[in-house]
Amino acid sequence: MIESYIPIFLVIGFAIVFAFGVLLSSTAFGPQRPTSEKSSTYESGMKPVGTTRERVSIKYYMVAMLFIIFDIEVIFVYPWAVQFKKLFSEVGISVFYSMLVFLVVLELGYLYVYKKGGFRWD
Amino acid sequence: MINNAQEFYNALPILIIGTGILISLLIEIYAEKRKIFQPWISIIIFIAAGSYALLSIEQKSTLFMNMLATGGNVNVFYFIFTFGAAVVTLLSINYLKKYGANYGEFYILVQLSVLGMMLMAGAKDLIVIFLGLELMSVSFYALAGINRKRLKSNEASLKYFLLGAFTTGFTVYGIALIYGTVGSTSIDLIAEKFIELSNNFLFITGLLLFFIGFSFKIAAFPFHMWVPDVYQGSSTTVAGLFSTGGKAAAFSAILITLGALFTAGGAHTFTPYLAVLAVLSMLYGSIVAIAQSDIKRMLAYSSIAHAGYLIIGLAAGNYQGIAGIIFYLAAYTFMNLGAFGIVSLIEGEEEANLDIKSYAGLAAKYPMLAALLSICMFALAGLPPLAGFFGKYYIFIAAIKADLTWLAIVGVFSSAISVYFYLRIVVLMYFKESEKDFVVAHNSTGLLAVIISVLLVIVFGVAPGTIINLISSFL
Amino acid sequence: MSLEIILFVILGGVAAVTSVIVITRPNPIISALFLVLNFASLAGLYLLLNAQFIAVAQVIVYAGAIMVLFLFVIMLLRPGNEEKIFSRNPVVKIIASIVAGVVFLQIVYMIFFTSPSNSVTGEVSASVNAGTVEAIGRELFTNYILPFEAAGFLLLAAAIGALVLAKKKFE
Amino acid sequence: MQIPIEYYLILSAFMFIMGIVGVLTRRNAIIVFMSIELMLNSANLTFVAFASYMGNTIGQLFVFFVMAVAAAEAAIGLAIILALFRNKMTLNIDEVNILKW
Repeated sequence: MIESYIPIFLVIGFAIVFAFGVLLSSTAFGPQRPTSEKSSTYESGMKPVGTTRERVSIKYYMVAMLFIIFDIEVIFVYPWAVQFKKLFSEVGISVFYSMLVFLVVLELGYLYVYKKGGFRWD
Repeated sequence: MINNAQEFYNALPILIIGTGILISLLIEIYAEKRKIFQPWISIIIFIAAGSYALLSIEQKSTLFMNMLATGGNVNVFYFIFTFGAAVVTLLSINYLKKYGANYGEFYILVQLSVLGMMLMAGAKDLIVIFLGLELMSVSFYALAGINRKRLKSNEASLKYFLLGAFTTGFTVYGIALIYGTVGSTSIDLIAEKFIELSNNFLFITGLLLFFIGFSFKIAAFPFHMWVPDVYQGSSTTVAGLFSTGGKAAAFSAILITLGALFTAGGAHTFTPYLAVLAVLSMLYGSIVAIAQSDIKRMLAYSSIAHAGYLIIGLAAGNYQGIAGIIFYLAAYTFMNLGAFGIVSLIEGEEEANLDIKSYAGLAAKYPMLAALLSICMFALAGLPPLAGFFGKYYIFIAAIKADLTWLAIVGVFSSAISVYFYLRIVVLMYFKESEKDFVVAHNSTGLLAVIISVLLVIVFGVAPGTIINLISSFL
Repeated sequence: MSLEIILFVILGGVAAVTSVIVITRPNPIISALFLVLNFASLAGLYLLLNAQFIAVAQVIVYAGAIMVLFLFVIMLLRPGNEEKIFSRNPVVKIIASIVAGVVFLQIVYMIFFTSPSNSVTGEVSASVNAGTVEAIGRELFTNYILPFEAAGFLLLAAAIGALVLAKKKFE
Repeated sequence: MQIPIEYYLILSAFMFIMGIVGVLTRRNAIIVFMSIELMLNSANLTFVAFASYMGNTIGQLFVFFVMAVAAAEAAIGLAIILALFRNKMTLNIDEVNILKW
């Protein structure tokens, strides 16, 4: 069973090797003549000020938080879509209605968030 | 899903609330005068669902592929949740303006939490209990912090959330172990295999972890630390909902699982554990409540003590105990809501007048409020002939029948302690001079809500026999 | 040593080590990064257990969820806000770790004592079919419709609650 | 299946206890929250292990719902932390103490 995943593991392994390999090879083979100017932090030519651990105001936090919720919604739709034809012939229209109710509930939530300006940039 | 008309009628209470949430959401999105509409619509929805639940109380059935039970005591719980929430909504109409958080979402979140409670009360599968519990908790976290500008409210919701999510972890892990040993999450199947598995450590650990998760929600002793802070920090009406609806829902879920185990003959497996929990909750709650100066904190500690009395019924492990718990929960819901209601009426802007001293001399200024609060306090203290007395009476009788007389005696002792701090307020109101001068704003809806709950307390006190017979007939 | 055992040792080891790192690093950013690794190794373990769809869902959901957590850490962390664990009240915390160790040993003992592998019948072919999208979809839309709809309402409650609590300008 | 289920259970018990220790010892609200996520995920691992050793789909479905719950809690929890941070500018739960704890 697990053998059937070998291609996936190969891809993951290749990705890791490639990512690290490129980085490492550039440090290994590239010419390195560091000066104090070069190794300082690059801030568009200005003198670097302050620490790197600064609070950053992220304006889209509302969207990010709501994304978690609607991400889950999609995960629920996926098995439904895969099985819909088969279940429709066996169980009937109720398969459709149950997903309809779920989507109506969540899309009303989406509409609510939209109307209240949850996606606005402020 | 739903196959015929009868099943549809049986599912109506839960369907009404579900549809009601969507209607309220549409109103919140589109209606111009939503601030006026919103609470009344949700009150109508609650009363419709609750009344229908009472009317169809004889229709026992299981729905949704054996996921949800209806009829019998499930509908009694539906009545408790919906009418309790209706009272809370009625109280909140004017209170929220004073409190500075008059959002329409408040009412939607209350409805969502009631939906969660109803799922817990009717569940036939651990997954439904779990999702109902989470639906209720998530709404509660939001309700606790609804006054976003006030630091106290933020703090209450953070504490509630962190501890609540922590115990959710225990519940889920417990369910995982139960599932692993039984092979299913259906409560009927778990009860079937209970005898066979009662020597299996993993199974017992799973059940214990599951109950630890619920001990948190019912505010039993070692898991109580959040209670006073959350009640004090969140709005008074919402605190009333936490202490009544939340507690009743958690108990309903415990009764479902334990009740299933009773039929399988496992009634006394947890008696020692439950007895210790009951004694600690009762004594701790009653004794610490004496030292409180803030009335909401006092009510919070008294709510811990009440959780202790209710656990006695569980420890008794017989059907009288279960019937007693359901009766007590119904009575406790309305007497506690009455008390929280009066507190919310007297509370001024910026959370003034929450000190117990503010109640001194209240009877001279506002005889009506003083009389109503006294009735609630007498009922909470368990003085006859009010509902609280009969609730305790039935539970203690059940304990004596189960050879747990010592537990009943500790219970009586603890109620004697609690009489002190309940009656202290009555004495303050009637026999002390007023120290502070304040005006209680006129609030007709709030007063109406308090009167309704006090009337219900009196009704439960007048006719306890018929109600307990009704409840017992469904067991 | 089959492939399965090697993978279990690697993935399980990563999961165990990263869970320790998550709770001991003073800097929340490092904790968040190791949490990602922890969840990724769990996804690998789910694959080993023939739960293909759950593994994919784990990656999709937690990639998003952790990304958001990470965002919040960056947004809310004050410079110099890194706490030192075990510095405040070290004795209490050492006792806490000892208690945790004892509880863990107890659970290990309990697990071996009850030996659940005797009671569960390891039918590999059944478990391969149980973890597919088809099997999950079938079960979800025939027997588990009520929990499914309840999950919809749960997510609705979370959306409303998040908006009410966190939106900057709200009336 | 060559690996006995016990090893999966022990791994998940270890993660669960690490989660508990994290909640009890850490003071940063976000790290406490991460520890809670660890606990939920260890329960998920238990579910999946039992489900696949029994050839049973229900456990995997439960994991699905636990993920939904974790997402809902993440959204609401982060919103609460953010609301608190706006008023108080701290993530340390020991500094959050106007109410007696």
